[in-house]
Amino acid sequence: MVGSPVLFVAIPLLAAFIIPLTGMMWKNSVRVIPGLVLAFMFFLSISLMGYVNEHGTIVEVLAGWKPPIGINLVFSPFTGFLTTLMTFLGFIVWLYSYKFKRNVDFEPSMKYFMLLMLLVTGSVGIVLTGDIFNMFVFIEIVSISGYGLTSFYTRRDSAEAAFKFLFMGAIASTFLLIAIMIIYSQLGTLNIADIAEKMPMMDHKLKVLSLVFFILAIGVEAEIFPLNGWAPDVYTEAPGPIGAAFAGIVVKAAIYASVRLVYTMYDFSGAFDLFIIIGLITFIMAETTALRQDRLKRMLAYSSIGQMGLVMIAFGIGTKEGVYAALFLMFNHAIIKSLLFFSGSYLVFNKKNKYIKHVNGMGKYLPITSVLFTIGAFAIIGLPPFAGFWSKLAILTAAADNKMVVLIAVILIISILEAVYYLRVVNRIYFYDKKEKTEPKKPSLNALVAMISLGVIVLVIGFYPDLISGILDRAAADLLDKGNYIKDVLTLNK
Amino acid sequence: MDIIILILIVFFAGAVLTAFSEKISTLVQDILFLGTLIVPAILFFTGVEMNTDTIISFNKVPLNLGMTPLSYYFALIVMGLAVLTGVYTVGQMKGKKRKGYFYLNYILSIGAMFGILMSKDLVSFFIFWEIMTWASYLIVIYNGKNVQKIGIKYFVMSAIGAYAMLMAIVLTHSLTGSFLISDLISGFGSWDHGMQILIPVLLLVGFGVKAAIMPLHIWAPDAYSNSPMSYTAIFSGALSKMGVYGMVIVFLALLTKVPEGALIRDIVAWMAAITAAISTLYAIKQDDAKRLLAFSSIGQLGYIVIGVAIGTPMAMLAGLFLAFMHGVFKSTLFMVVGAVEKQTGTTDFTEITGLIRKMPWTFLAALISIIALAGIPPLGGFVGKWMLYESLIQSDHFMLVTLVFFSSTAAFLYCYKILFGFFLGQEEKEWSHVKEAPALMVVPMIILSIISVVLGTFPQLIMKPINAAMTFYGMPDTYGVLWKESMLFNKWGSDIALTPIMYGIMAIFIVVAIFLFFRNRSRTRYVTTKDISTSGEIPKEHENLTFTRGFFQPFLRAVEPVMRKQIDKYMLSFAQGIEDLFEFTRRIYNGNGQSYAIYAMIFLIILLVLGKNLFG
Amino acid sequence: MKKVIVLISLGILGFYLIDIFLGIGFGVQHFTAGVKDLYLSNSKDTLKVSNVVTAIVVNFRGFDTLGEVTVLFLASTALGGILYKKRHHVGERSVLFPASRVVMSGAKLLFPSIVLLGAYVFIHGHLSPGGGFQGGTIIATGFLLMLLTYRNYSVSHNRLVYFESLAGILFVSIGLVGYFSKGSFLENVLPVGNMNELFSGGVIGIIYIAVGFKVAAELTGIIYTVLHEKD
Amino acid sequence: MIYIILTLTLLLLMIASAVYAIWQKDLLYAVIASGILSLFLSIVFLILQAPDVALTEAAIGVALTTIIFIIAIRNTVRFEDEHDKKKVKTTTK
Amino acid sequence: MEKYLNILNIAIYGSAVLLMLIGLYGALTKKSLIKIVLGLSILDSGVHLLMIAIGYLKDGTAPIFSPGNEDKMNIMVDPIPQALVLTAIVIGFGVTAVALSLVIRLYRHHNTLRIDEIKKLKW
Repeated sequence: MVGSPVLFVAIPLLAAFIIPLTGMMWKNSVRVIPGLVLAFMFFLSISLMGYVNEHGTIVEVLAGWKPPIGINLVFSPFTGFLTTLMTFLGFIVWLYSYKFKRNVDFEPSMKYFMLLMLLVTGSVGIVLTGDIFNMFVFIEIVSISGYGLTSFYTRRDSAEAAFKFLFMGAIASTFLLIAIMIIYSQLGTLNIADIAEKMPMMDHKLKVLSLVFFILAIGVEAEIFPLNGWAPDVYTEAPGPIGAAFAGIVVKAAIYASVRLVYTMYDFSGAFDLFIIIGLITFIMAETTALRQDRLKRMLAYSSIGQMGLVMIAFGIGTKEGVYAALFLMFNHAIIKSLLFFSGSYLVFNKKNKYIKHVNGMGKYLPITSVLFTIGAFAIIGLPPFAGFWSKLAILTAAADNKMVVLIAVILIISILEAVYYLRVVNRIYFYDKKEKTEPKKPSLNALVAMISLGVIVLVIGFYPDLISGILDRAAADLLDKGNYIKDVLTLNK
Repeated sequence: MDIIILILIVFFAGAVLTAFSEKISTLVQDILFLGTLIVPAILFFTGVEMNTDTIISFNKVPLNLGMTPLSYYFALIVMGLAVLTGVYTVGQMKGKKRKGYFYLNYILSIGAMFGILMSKDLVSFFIFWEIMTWASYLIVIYNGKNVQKIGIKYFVMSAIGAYAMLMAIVLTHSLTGSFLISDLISGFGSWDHGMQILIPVLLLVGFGVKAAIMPLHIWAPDAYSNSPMSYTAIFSGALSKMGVYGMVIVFLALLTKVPEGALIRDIVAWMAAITAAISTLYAIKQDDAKRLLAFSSIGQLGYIVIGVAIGTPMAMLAGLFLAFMHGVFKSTLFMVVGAVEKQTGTTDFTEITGLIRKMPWTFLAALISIIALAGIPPLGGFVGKWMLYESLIQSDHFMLVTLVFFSSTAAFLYCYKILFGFFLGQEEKEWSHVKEAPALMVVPMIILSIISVVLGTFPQLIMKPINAAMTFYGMPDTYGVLWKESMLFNKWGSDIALTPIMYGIMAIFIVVAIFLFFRNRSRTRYVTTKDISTSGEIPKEHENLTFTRGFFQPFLRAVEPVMRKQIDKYMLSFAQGIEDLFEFTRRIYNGNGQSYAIYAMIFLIILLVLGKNLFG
Repeated sequence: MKKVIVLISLGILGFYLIDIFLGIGFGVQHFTAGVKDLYLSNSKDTLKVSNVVTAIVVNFRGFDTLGEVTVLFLASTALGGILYKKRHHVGERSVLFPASRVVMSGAKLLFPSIVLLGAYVFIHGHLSPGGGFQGGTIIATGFLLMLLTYRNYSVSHNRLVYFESLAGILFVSIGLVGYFSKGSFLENVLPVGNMNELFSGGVIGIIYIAVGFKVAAELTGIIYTVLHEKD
Repeated sequence: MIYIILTLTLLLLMIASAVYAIWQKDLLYAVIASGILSLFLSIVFLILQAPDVALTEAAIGVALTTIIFIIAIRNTVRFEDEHDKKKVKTTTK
Repeated sequence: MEKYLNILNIAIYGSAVLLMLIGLYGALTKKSLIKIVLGLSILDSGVHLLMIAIGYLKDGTAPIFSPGNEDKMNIMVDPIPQALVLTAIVIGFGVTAVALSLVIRLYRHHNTLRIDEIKKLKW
């Protein structure tokens, strides 16, 4: 083994504590170190993925106590896939924002990069941990870094967005604690695998109610319909790359948490239907709301929420194809939505309110950024040959195999709306005349590299989806194999 | 390497290269553009063999490519038109902005059409279909006029079609476990009854959008008239045929196996006939040549779809033959309009007159194509229409034949309008500087005109491929048997000659022409075209009083009740209503953080109360 | 209207919660094979730590504590970012009113003993109730007292950062030492000693001291930042 | 027995201070009430055999949280009904 | 004794739930941002009480070994909820501090604390 899953948490935290010290000596270190750490995490996850493919799931115990006593980290094909995705995106977000914050003072910029790093760390922690209370701690880490990052710009209405987020997050964490305590009071353990094994012993009523509290708590971060009021505000007011980080990293972690609950911890079959219902409502509400937005980032935010609804639907289908589709969709969404946020925030760079009309005629001034935005828009609509098509095909096939004809119809009808609002923006980029006098800001080199690498991934996956379908297949099989997860964790021979 | 893949690679690589070579020089770009169209055509005509399978497996879903006789026939249309229109395009696009953008999407759409025809499984079919859709979408908005309205309308309608198709595709996959078209066809007979209805209907909706059948046609007039004419030639000539191609498969291979097939056939045929009739009326009303031709295209596609939908061997033959002919003459006409637009800057009948001496070759091409379009012997259009009437009568669709005959006759009116509006009449000083279009534009038009003349006399040139295509899907050998039953057939064997009926029709046409000529002759007076004195009324300055304005006023007044109801408007107001609904629902996000928390509470309560029922 | 909805939904929620927890019952143990006994016995036998809560917080679930420390760290970081203004340390005071001489000297007198108490609490975290968090908080309240009493009392920002960072680094490093020498993050590397002695429990004491310093520095930092936020 | 009565009294006081904290329009009093709540809570924790938690709650809940609330009130307004400008003015300086 | 325990059962859980509901009520209906944060912190207190109550054992002792009671493991109250509450309290404090700093900034920006007037971001 080249590394260990614990380094995903230990190294960033060490770095976070070191950064204030090095920042006193060498100011640039506050930018460089988080990047190095994120790159390290990405390569670590890749090397661990290689190991996992050969030797099977890694279960890392902490403090030398085997589960269920100690906390453990699980790096399986499924969690490994998500970890790789998140750390990659984290690195890309860092790369994109490396110069983005040049004009900001030293201290806020230090905080920006530190919070970004810990946001990624917390999300990775949510995914890796095998203990529900530990998951709660990581959720709080993610939330608080989220509050800090959202309110980064002091001049905008960012505090309002952050407060809404905090309000929802605080209520959610309360109910998360209640749910954890209900489970603990019945089963006497906090380890997910142990809980999953003992779950049949639990009283049915308490099982249902604890799951309800869990859904409420995790649903806030996962942006499901009635709980996502904060999300568009946060995406709008946070710095551009942070929108990408939320869409690509935080929400993925929350979705992971809910999936882990339903697939591994609980043994309800009805929970899958609930996933479909919630996902469908989220999808419909978000996409229809996005249709009438006049601010670019807000539109992207609603679109992101809608896509997450689609992911929930795919997970709710519950078959291997469904999980495969959901994972594919998560991957695509992470890449494409980041691309859209990145290029979109340059298209409306110097504008205060970032209205959609500000992109008018940008095709002429920012050709590469515009093309990348267009590729992203086409991909997220699901037009072949871009990456989004394959995931859409996968989810529809999975739904069709379960004879969910109405579901397919609804997804497709709503997809048309999605196409409409994205194409409206694309049309504006190329076929409207720019009215404002202000010169658009050219993307700096690092931002351009970040965007182009995302665009290339979109194209490559579009033309050659086999590149990741093997990984996704293994991940899907891993998620569905509940017995194996329990066995891996509880019969640990270290 | 397999030749089909090679062709596709040439298309897609050529498209990208062409787009980026704009920076180098326009000449290089033009050459690359033509090369990208011609090389695949050569490769196609020389190298592609029937019924060879090529499998590209870069996904869990492998893509199967290969050619069937039917796709060969349609590929003939696409590749031929692509080359000819390509030459024309180079002439027309000279000195225009965004050439790279235009060429890129042009080649992409041609390549995608080729891909559609070569697809043996539904996924690759859909992929190429969507590439074709967005490439053509990008061209529709190329002019930058009304992009939000026209472009989005086109895309939404296309998306409705494409997603209906996608739904059919995934349902097929759930039933057969594979995406192959051959598996769909072979397994179709054994499915449960609901699916046997649902899947063909969904597919027909998908194809119907591209073939512009009645309730789904609303994108077509705007999209056709808004894109550059050199692309509209492809749009109407080849791209819309993709819908016909799909319909042929559905009608030939699927609907023959279900009892409700006949009903669906009749419904589609009737919808197509109504499309033909109404769009002909609309075409008559237009004052803009582009829109006129757009409506005319929709009408003509209606005939083709009637033939395909009726589905008797003769009707199918007629439909497919008309598909080819329509590709030929409608492309020519769009090219003509494009040439006129290029030379004069407008396509409004009320602006232009008397170009006959300025643009004689263009006029010739227009004349021949219009004769073909109107279905006047001895040109190709006549053969197709005749067979259509014959097959309709043979299969007892008398009402249909009446309707088709009515619209076909009415089509004379707009044909006349094109010819008269642009070319005949007096020369205006305003247009005295106009010259003949450049050779690059004229030559393709003339070639296409020659093709439509030749096909009028020797239709068997393309009857053979059609016949092969139809027998491939299990139809009887029409060429050998049915062709002989047609009244068009004569004793000189396979060569067609004009039977007395044809002569009769021709005579009638000549009489009408002479009558019109004399009627106009008697009024001849030397005034400028924009000066007509009405009885006692003094025209105001700004009123356009060209004589071509309100050309067929009495006729239009007679048919006005039919035309007053516009599906277009209903659909747009429906869309508007939906958007207003969304405007209302999005107020749930009222900006107050506390309300969001209350939503969360309500959500929690709902889950708590329903929890026991939700999780069994 | 809003209040009615809220009251109704809270009523239903309360009903369900009461229902759940009365069902769970009070003062009885509901599970048979839980981890409680394992924690108790391991704490006594393996770690030799008297205060089981400390053993859990620092060792069995030490990872949580690391996260918790990070949360505080993040809170102080985020707070600094939220209230950041360019003219940051330009002596702005927001004391409620000038303290009287009695209070001043009382505070001066109390401050060392408060800090001492805090240090005692976190050093003896594994023996008696209390630990790093409690001790750190107590120290922070000591600083709070000084900040409130003396108008010009200032805490060196850099010194806080040093304490905070070094304590954090110490925590993670102990964890990494465990990882590299014993193969498991945060695993005890020191001899555990005897029950009820100061030097027992291996690294637990060291970690709790680090936590104590860190918490003290962070909380002081938070208070300092908020207190000086006045425009 | 005495413990039970003591506990019940504490719980009652806790609820009362919570209600007072929510009901009181003067935020300063409300915050102090919530501090008192925390104090009672920490005693309840002690009764429930959780000395560690009691200590933490006493230090954080009673002292720090209250102080931070008070500082926040100093920086904003003291009364819930802030439109009563007179009250605001008299209390801020 | 059983009866009293029953009373305590209802009383402790009841008051914990009541605390939560009072806190939630404040957070959901009060207009002042500070009141909302206060409500959230009362909500937190309620949950903490709930958690400790779950870990309580009748006639239990605190989970601290002292020289006298090293073998009284089975009458010790459950230490795990205590550890969790310890963590939760600290986290709750962090969240409250961030919330209050946000409140201060919101006041600076909007010059009001009424949550229904701070809604520039909507729809």
